[in-house]
Amino acid sequence: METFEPEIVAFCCHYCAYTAADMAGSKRISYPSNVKIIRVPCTGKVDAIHLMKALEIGADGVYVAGCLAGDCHFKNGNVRAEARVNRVKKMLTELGWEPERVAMVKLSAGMGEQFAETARKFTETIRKLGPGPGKRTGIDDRAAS
Amino acid sequence: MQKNNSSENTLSCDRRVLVIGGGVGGIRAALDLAESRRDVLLIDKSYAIGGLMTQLDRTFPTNNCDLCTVSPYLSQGARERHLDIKPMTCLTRLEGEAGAFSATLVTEPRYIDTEKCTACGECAKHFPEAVRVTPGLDPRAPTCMRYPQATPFAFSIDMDKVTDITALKKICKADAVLENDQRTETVIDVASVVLAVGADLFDPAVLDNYGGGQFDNVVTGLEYERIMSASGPFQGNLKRNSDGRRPKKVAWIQCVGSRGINKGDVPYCSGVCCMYALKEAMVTKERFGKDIETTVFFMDMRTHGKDYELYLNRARDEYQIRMVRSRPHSIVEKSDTKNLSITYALEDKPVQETEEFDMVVLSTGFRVGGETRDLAEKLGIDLNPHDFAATDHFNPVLTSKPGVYVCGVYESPKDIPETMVQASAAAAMAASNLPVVSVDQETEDLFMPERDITGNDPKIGVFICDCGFEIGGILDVDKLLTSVMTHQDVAVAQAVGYGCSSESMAKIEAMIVENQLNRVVIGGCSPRTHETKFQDLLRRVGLNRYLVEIVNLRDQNTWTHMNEPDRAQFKAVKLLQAGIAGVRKNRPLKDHTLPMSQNALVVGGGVTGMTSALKLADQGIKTYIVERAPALGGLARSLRKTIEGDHVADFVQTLVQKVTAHDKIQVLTRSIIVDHTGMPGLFKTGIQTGLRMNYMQIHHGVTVLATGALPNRPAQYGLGTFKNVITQLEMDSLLEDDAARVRSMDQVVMIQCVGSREKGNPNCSRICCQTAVKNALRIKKISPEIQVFVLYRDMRTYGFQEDYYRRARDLGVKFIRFSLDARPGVVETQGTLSVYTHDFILDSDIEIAADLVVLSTGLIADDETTEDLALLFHLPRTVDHYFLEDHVKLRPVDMAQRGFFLAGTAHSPKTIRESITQAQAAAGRAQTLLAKKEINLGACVAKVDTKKCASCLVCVRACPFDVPFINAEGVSQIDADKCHGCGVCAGDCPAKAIQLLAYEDDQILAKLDGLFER
Amino acid sequence: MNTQSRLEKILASGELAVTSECGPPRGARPEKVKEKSALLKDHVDGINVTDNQTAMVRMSSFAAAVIIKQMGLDPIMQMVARDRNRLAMQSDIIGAYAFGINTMLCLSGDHAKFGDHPMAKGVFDIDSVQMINMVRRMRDDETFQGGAKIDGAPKMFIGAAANPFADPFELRVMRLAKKIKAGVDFIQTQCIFNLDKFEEWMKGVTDRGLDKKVHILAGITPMKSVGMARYMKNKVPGMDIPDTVIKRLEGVSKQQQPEEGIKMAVESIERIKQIKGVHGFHIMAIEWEEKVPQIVEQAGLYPRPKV
Amino acid sequence: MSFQAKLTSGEFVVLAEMDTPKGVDISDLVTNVRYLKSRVDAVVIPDLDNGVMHLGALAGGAVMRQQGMEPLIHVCGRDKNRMALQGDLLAAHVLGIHNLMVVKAEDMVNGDHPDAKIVNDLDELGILGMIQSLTSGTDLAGFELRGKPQFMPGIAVPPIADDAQLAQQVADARQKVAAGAGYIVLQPVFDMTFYTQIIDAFKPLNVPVIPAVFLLKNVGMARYISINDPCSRLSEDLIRRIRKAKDRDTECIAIAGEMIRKLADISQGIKISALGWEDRLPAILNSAGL
Amino acid sequence: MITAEQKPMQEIIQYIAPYSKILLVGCNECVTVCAAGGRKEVGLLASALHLNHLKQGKTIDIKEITLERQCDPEYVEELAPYIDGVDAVVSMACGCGVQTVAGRYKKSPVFPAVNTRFMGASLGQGVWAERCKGCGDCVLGITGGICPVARCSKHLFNGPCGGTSNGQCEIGPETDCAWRLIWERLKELGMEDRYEDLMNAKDWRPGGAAGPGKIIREDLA
Repeated sequence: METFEPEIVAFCCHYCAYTAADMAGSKRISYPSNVKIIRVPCTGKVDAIHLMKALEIGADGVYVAGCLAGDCHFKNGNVRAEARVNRVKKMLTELGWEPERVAMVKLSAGMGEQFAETARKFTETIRKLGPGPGKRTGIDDRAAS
Repeated sequence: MQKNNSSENTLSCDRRVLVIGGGVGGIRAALDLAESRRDVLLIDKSYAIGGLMTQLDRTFPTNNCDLCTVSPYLSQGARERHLDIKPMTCLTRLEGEAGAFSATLVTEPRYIDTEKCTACGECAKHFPEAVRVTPGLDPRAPTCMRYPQATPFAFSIDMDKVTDITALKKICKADAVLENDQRTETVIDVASVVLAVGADLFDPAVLDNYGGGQFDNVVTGLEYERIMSASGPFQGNLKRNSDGRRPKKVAWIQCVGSRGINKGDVPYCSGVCCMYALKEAMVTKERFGKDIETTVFFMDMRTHGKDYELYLNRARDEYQIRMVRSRPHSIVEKSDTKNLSITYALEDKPVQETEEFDMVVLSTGFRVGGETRDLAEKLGIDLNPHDFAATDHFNPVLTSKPGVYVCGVYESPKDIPETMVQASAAAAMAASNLPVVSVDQETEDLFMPERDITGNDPKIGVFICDCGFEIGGILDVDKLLTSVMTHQDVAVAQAVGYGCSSESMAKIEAMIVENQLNRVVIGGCSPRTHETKFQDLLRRVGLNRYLVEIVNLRDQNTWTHMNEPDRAQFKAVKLLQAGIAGVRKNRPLKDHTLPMSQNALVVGGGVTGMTSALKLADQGIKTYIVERAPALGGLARSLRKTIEGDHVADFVQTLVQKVTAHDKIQVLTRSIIVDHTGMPGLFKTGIQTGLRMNYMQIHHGVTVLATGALPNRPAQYGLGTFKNVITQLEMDSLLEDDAARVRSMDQVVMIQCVGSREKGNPNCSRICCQTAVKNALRIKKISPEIQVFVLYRDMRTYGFQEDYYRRARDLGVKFIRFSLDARPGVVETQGTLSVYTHDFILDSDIEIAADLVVLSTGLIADDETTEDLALLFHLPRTVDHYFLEDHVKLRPVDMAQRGFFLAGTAHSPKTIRESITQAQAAAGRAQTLLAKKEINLGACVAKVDTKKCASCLVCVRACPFDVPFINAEGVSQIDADKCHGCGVCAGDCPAKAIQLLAYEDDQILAKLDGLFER
Repeated sequence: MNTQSRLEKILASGELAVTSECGPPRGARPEKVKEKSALLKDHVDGINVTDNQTAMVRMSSFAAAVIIKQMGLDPIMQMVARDRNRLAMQSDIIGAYAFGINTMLCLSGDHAKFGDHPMAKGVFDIDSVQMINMVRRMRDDETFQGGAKIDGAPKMFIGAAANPFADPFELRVMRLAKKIKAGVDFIQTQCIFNLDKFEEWMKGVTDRGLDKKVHILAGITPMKSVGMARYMKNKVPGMDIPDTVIKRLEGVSKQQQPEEGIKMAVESIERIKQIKGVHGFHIMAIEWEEKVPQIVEQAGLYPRPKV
Repeated sequence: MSFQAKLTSGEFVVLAEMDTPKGVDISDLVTNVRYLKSRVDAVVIPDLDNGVMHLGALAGGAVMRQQGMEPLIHVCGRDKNRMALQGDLLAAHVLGIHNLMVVKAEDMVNGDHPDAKIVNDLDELGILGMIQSLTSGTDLAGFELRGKPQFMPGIAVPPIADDAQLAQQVADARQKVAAGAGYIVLQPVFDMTFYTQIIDAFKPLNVPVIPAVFLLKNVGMARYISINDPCSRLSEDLIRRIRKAKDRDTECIAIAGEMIRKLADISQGIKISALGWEDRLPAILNSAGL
Repeated sequence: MITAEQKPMQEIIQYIAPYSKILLVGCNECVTVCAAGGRKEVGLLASALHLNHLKQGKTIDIKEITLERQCDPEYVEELAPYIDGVDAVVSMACGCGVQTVAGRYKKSPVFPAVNTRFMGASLGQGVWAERCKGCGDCVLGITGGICPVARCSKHLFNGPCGGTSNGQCEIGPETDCAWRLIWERLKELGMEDRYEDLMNAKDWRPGGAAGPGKIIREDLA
């Protein structure tokens, strides 16, 4: 079997996690290239539907990375994001998908190392879970139809 | 007189500042002034500004690419309205006095009209010998421009080497060659002068023992930087000069030409070499192979900057860089291999060792050049014994001549953050000779009117920066472009080299106009640092600034996946697809603005806070000082004398009087900050003041944090237990108050690094070595008979402090090194103290009877206070609880949260002198913000589609800032000037009636689509 | 005298009345009803037959009451508002009366949530106060609740429950007043453990002269064990068990706890006898009917007067 | 029931302190007091408290009346002579302000007008005497008043450091009670054991003793008080508790609530100050279960 | 407002199992406000159904529309252009909406995706509580504005049963005893004496006991 390379989307808030990702870069800390970042001003902007759609169209895993608890630039966006991630986890469970495919992580702007570590761990988790919804079958048929 | 590229009309202005020297310091000073709307003329003897930093490869401690870091500043310099740049210009005479100088400037002919030159490079291609391309110090220059982000962005001609002027003129399509260009002399009126001329680097060829300039494989630190640099002679490959092989074993020799007493040596410490050697060694391992052996030969490892000790630990522990405490005697070149053998002696071994290396880097330091000495003479400023500018002891940017200020290395050897601090300080001081500027004089930036693109189909231009090696070295940019071109709506896809250089920017602008593009994708570095730059580019060509999407190909791709180029390539394709899909959905947006509060809040009423407040108040800014103690003065109140011998109390007293008397300063002592709201330019801070904690609120536009640090007092070495174990701070008082008691002593032992550079507080406290030397000298002054022992780990008397260190040794102060695994011990038996330690030179344990043991305990951060304020203000801190500035290298005074500035020991331990400088800098930086009439809130605000709104109140309840409300029409209303742009409401709206502009759902979903497009 | 109820007669005579109760079996075994009732036979003036107590399905109170009646004893038929609408209630009432059942108790009923049919719909067409009023009108006005005349009205002696301990306490006397207003004849209270509070309530009752309008039978439950006490304290809604009760039971060995419980019940009766306005006792020995005679005897309430 | 009636009938009273604005914008004052309606018995309006100039207590009290809230205003002799004081008190009565607290005013040194002239025509005993005189129908010069004002005067006791000071303050207060003070308000103390001792020491004076609680806002403020106001006996443990709390704001309110609950058990009332954060008074009341 | 919550995912999946083209219809009224069936939930459910089908290795075609109100035929008419192209309709409206859609488009099977729970009021973000049973004969005027029908577990009209502890209902500590609330409110209003008025047995006809209710306003109809 050909080795499975998961595709992972990370929604990162501008103030903390995205900066942490840049920090990982400037420190040349490597992490799996599977992780691709979409920048948002605050994780409070990330809607449950964004996570679901990402899975639907081909992501094998999605995570939301915001500021540390209590440190959100916008007071509590990270808390709301976490609640939405939990809702998506519940929906996935109901649908028979692994809830581990979505996650919430919290980082401060200075945590380049931890950003990389999170990316590594999450990628490993998804690698073990195997291909996600969008990868199973059908996606090409749908595109064609 | 030949008129060419100077703008004569602005030269007549007499309210301006002349900045001499276009290195990072000069640029920073000039930009600070220009941003606070003072007219500035920046002159540089070279044909492009940038100075030394542009030639470095990476900077410590972040190991960022230097050019990338500095280039935004260079090109910003070219954009500023209040700033003129005159390259190839020197000052020949300065007359008059502060506020009304008359400066005579001479500009050498460039023979190129900078307005016309497009820097196409045709001239350099055809007449390489006649077109100036040499970068000065380094013969192994890049082949085209000195560096690709040169400012001004134009070539220059060496007319002596031109053989056929007609042919040269013909080759220039822009008709920019000025055959008859002449040396011009201009006399201008200036109010003040900022000297930012820097210093030269020592040329090791004058030394006969290291083979500098003689052996192929012995290079200076700067040459090594050039070799590693992507824009260097080997395109970023590490090679030996002799045979082009990659070295396997590289050595660095520290203090070459510095801290010496031999021929050609200078006695002072250059302050930066330890860090740059560590950096070069780390980057070598990181980029060219972990198997390369790196060895640093040093005397004292001087990593005294903020968090630099952690860098040292990383170099040693993570990168396995070998450190040998020894100053090698000589280097011998092997004639066959051109390898180098180094002979050195170890501290504890009597016999010398010899070891062979492939390459040796000489860490050479700063020297004042002859030209600079001439300039000083013309300016009429005094020099110190080392030919650097002599400066005020409490105010290092003041030269002996009023109205002339100095910053950077020319003041004393220093690294970039300190240069940046001084530059801002010098700018702030220089501005004090100018009339106060009122915000009402502000006029709008002039950009061309925006093109209406409604109804137009997307026409996307994709531009990819190779950023030298950083991106292009890992990705196949051509392949990327081919893949990009297959996407719908992409009209242009181009590689643009260093995208942020003015050359490339001009190219992009031209292509946008030529192809009538209405959307732009830039593949380059992080939007966090470069988005504004490219947004401005769009504005220049009449496009709304929200029509650009920055794809982070560097920080989040090539830098992190450098070992997997194939996968980085794949990821780059995906990221670009996402960018293209996203930009297609971008719409023109309007920015929102609010009026700016013109007050300043200074937290902390120590020397730093008072200095900042005075500078601000002098500029007409209403300034509040909030201090928790009953009186102003801070930690300086417990200091008696500086190393220079000045009385601190007098200085503090004068400062307090000035502050108290100033009618623009409101002092709030016994005051505690308890709440904080608002945004940069419109802050509101709640304060409890007085013993009974009366509550009041202050409105302010900016905040300066000057909360200071605490004297450390760890219970080590019997401090607090043995009566005669005291701290240096107590010693300072004892020396002033009880000379008789000191005189009665026979032996005094000082112990360094108490509570610093070890577990729990890993950083260096920076001030203790000079304090110990200061107090040792004072003891010796009271009685030369007293034996003084200083037990140290590394003596960090950086810069000119080295003079005092040397004097102490000359006077017989005994410096004995110890290491952490063999700490000294202090015991008391029947009232007498003994200190035990291991002497490395004698290689035996020794005991010293001491009348007094003085501990250098340094400073620690005020954790409780910085934590409290960090929570209130949402500010980041370092792991050891100091405030964390926005950029450790280039923005040491600004905080990540706009509108907050940092100064003094709240930033990191530093001397009074250094704190004062940073205080001035903070005031200067604050003014750049206050100079604006309005705050731009950006366009990223929530917008309600009233047709979809179900008036459910979810947004009203969800908003962390209580902005949405249900209006008279019965639908949700979100006022753009109140919205903070977090998007929480948009994420929660059950009717999907709210969109966060610039991050709309269809933009995010489009990006997802782009990522998974096949 | 309104009815033929033995209980009414006892109360009218001014004697202290004693009632007890019998939970019908969860199955069609009449002998179980008989066994339990036989234990109480000579010691009580009426036997309450619970109606799907604690929202668990049991033999209907109507049927069980008939069995008891057929044994020659005096059942008090309980009826809850939870399971029947007003039609069902009235038909059962006239049915019961037809079998000679002349005493009944009107209750709201425990909520179905904690019973064995938590998914059942609670009817609650009318509440207990309205039920009292309905039964009174059936008896006195000889009309159905809907207004139609009854041919052969059921002459029921009407009882209701009162919980002096539930919140809000200040409403408890008023609620009693309301039931009196609706036409209640006698009241059986919730099990009394907090005697101070009961006294306080009774004071409120007598202050308003309510004791003259209704017969109050104090509820007495013997504790079988400290476990039971704790369970009732923590789990049974509306129950007020002071810590002293638990402490006292804890103070004796496990084997002695039942005896101690009975002792406490007897002591309570003795004390309550002193309270003005109390006309009798309702002894609820939950699944412990065999002990009722002992309590009655020890409390000096035996023998029962003949009426 | 009015504050006065509650006090005299021995019921528990809740006082909230609210500062008037420095300026004439009373919107915050009005908004904040709305949330206190039916939750506190009277709102305490200090007069030029801490030596900081703001809107006078007389007007502040009148605003409270307008909002349907019972006012209690400070009276002190620092800024006014007996003429002004008497005139203001008559005005107070007319404006419906009948509750007074006679206080010893803060030193001006820490205020915002340190150069102002200090009057000190009457001391606290003098003021109490003046109030007695007015309520009995004559002014201090002996002239008869046309209509007698009615007041319920109380006193504020200064901070107490130790047992000796406690004894002294009790003695002082006894004099003031004799001079007509109808209740005693104490300064906040964070050590409940010592506070209990203080409260008990005042109880023999046979007038209601009202301890006070104020809201700590953050670690910085707690630290400041622990260092600079030893009488408040703020412990290191308390500072640590705030520092360790996940949500420091909520913790600070919880601390105030706990103290109020403890004090409510041993005294006849409570005075709560939020020191500028009056919008959090309802949260404090909630936390205290009031 | 009518409150509803989404049905268990598997139930919805069962309904639509036989179909491959679905019209998913939201409603911008009550169910939007209670976050059960607005535009956002429509999107989420659509996505969830896609994910489910991807699990089976199938695809499904879902068209999403959110109507202003599903209980008004005029709005429901907006579905007409799409109805022929789909195999089934899934409605995220309350029962009224589902029936209006089902009544209009008789050829298409219409399935509910939410369970209509009760008429409730919002207690704060994301919390709704039952407040009205629609009994057709409002007694709030005499019960201090607190409904004994909707808020008392036993619909008692004459005061609290004996199961109240600590002011909470016997069904659990998260439910306030309605009669405790009524009593407190009456006290606040100074109407304590009202409590002892006997409330007669209720006439349940207006609230549905007389068969499906209907309101006709002659002046408007």
